[in-house]
Amino acid sequence: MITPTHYMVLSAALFMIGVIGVMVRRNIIVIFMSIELILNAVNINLVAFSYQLQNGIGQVFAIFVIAVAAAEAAVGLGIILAFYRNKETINIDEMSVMRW
Amino acid sequence: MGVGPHEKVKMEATTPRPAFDTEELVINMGPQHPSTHGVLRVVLRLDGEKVVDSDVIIGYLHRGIEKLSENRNWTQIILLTDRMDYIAAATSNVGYCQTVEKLMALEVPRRAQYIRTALCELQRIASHCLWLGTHAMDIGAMTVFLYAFRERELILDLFEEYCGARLTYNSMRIGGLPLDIPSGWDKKVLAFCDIQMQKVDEYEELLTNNRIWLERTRDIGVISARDATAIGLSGPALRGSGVPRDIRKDEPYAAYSEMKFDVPIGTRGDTYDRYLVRLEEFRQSVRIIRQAIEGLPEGPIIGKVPRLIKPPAGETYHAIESPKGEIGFFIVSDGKSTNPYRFRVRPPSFCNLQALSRLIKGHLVADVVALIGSIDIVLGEVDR
Amino acid sequence: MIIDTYVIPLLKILIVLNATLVGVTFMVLLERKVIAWVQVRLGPMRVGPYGILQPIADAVKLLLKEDITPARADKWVFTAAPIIVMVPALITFAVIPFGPAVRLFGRDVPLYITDINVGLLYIVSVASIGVYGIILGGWASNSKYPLLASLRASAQLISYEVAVTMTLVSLIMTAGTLSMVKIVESQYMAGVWYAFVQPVAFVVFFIGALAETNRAPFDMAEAEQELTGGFHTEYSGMRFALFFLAEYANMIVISSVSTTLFLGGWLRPFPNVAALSFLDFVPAWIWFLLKTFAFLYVFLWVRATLPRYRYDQLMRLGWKVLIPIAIANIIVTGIVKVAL
Amino acid sequence: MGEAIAFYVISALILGFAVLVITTRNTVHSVLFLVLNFLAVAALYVLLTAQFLAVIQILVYAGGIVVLYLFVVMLVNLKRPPEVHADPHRRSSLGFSLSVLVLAELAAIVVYGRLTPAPVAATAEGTDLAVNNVERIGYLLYTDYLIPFEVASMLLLVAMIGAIVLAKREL
Repeated sequence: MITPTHYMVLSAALFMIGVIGVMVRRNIIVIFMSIELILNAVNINLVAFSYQLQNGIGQVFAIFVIAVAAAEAAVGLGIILAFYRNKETINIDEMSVMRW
Repeated sequence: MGVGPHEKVKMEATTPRPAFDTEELVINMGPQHPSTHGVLRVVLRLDGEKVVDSDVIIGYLHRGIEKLSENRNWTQIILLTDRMDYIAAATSNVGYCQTVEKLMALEVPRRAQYIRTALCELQRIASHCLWLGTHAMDIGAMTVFLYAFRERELILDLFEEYCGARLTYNSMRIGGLPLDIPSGWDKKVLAFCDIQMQKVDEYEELLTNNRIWLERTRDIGVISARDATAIGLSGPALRGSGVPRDIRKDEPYAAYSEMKFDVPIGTRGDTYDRYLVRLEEFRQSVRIIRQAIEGLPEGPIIGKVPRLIKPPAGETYHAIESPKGEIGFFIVSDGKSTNPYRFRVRPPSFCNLQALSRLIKGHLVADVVALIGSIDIVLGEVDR
Repeated sequence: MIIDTYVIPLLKILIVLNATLVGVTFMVLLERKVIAWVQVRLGPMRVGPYGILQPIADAVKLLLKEDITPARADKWVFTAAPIIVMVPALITFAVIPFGPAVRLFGRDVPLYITDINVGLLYIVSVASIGVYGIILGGWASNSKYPLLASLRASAQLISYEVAVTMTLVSLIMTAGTLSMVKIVESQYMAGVWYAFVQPVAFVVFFIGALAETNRAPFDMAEAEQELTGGFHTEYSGMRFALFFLAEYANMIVISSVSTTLFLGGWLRPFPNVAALSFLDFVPAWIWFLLKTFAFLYVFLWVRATLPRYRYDQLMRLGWKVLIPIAIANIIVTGIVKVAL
Repeated sequence: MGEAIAFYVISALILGFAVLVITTRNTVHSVLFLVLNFLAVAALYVLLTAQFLAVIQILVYAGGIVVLYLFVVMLVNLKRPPEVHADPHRRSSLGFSLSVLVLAELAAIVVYGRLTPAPVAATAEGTDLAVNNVERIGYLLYTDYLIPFEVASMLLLVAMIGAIVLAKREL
């Protein structure tokens, strides 16, 4: 029997993998992808509870999360491209100055 | 004084890099590429898909025809001229023979002049068929390619019947022609003229008002009349820019002075205008062929030519209008030997190719192939 | 019980997959033949009567060819790319209804693998995966022309997906369901094919479909005259064949989808006119195949007739013409729906 | 039983691909694993009878957002690998331990949650949310959550304009 707890453990594990990615990797694209993993972990939780409670609200919020993720990816990747054009690097450690 | 490597380095160092700099992509198009019409090599520097700069590299088909000619006797050279513009070999033959005739002040019989005119115009149609087919193919209209080749095949058949060869004819002799036309040949040529007139309408139906064709060719590779003249363009590429220069009209040779025909010119100088000019030339060529065949005079086909051709000492330049433009021969004879002292060709493809770099600048990769097609080159003639 | 839940679906999957693969290979032959006829040629004539066995010869040739991986290619991605292209094209058939339920051996067997409540979205989403194969194929080859081509292809696919999905939205508004089977049924209820109810959506969908399948006049991703073959330049042998087959499989998918959505799927013409009921002697799935075939023929016809668009013109057409039209169509559909 | 097998297989895939995403050196491979991870998550949604969300996950995430990533990775044609220049002041171990701390916190919540029983038992088979999934979600989106929905659309519009402004060289 699969209970919501199972889904929560899965979600927590995925969340942690995402956090480790953000903390440890220096490639900013990989960091962005780790953030996507974190958002997915949240979505799994939302949908699991939606299933548990037989209530569509969780899924609705998951859709909002996806919309936010899309916006985040678009702007974030735009910033990465602009940064790369100037510095020719995507190493986050070199992004220490807040100006070009 | 040229800029040496040392100065070049300094220049690059002082030029500030633009704030937003993306990497440029260098693409080597050719010499093995489906749309460079042979072994042309174009090195493109691209920004995205936009051509920033280009370098046209030729010479992959160089056979040294000019130098070879200085070691062949005057008749043998005709055979070499076949190998230059192999799409319209008879035109090169005529150009060379007329140059030598001019050097020797030979009189060519009228019948030979008329047949030469008809053959030249047949070659023009054949060459334009090949141009239209490949040009349309480059832009993606694959059916036009086969339609145009279908008609070119008919012309090759006519040539085969006339001289036995389909590509390199060796069909002229200094002072006239080696062969008279076979019986019934003239009827076949006239029948072909009727077919060709219909087929030109068919090509136009597929392309001229086609929206995509218009978008792909209008305002692509515009060259003004002034620039075109300055670069030395000739033929349809020049006339597309609106310069009414046609050697057949301006300095008539063969029987052109007795023919009625118009010289179509463009207005904008873009790829579409060059296309329209060539399509109209199909019709004008058919008109000339009809006049030449219907008005074919009787008489000998070769003038009084000495057994040993040895032009007097002197030099001459003579140009005729090949399908691609002005093909000129500059020949120096020392009057003593049986081969030319100096032999030099002004090939239209080579001169027209000079415009390519200028034309493709700022256009996209897809336009590069359209423009290579639009100026209509034959690498055999460019590299000689 | 076991027969109903496992055996019959598996059999159906087997039949559909095989029929698709055979159909795809013969599609290649059909294309060569149709274009040959347009161009006053004969097309393949040597293998079998009228060249009918040509696909088999092609398959044997491609299988026996050396499978080259360029030295500096990314081997794993290079190998995966053709598979990524092929799989979405095939699994789309899971939701395409070929016909209504028929009685076979005393059982009601529906002529579709499954009917899910998000069928149409499933097709759109699965199709959006296929673009990875093209991007990765071009990237992994480590060659300039394929890279350019794959950038072109992906930009093209993403842009036209928007237009196509927008037309589907107006269609969903008309049909009121996302299930492929119910869309056909609602056309039966309405007594008219949706091509007549949504003509604008139909035209935009068709143009978008041409672009999404990378077919002429939008085939710049594999423009052999410009990019020497496009994203599959470096591929050979069976991996190239997979790219090739996927293109034709996608054509069949798009044709089947447009048949289902706009031409009434398995319904005969004028499904509600009793006077035409003599047409019912033709089985429903034959009608479906006929309509799909007609679509495929138009694909080939267009390819033989039209020149190719340029990359920027294609993007302009997609973003500035098709998407606004599709959105306007949604608004008009909404207004009409509310007004009625 | 079948559900359990499916859950464990899909979970293993999700976690496995997630680990590969953050450990692979080659960024393109990383992006590929991210796609596979998203597809596995979509499969999990199907298991949870959220078909609409599963399809949206594939369509928007796997088919849309990750294509953007791939684009950027391909455009950012790296001359030097980003991981080479490490900041000496950077403490990766600190990041790692922080992550572990977060996991511990989450685990604590889960364990605590385990002690209190779930309010409603899962009875999804044949319920309205499973069968009319699209209708139910659509109804919620356009009634109770209309304003958040419109805000989300505004957000996307702003993001679109922002992305164009950032990526375009000259306006």
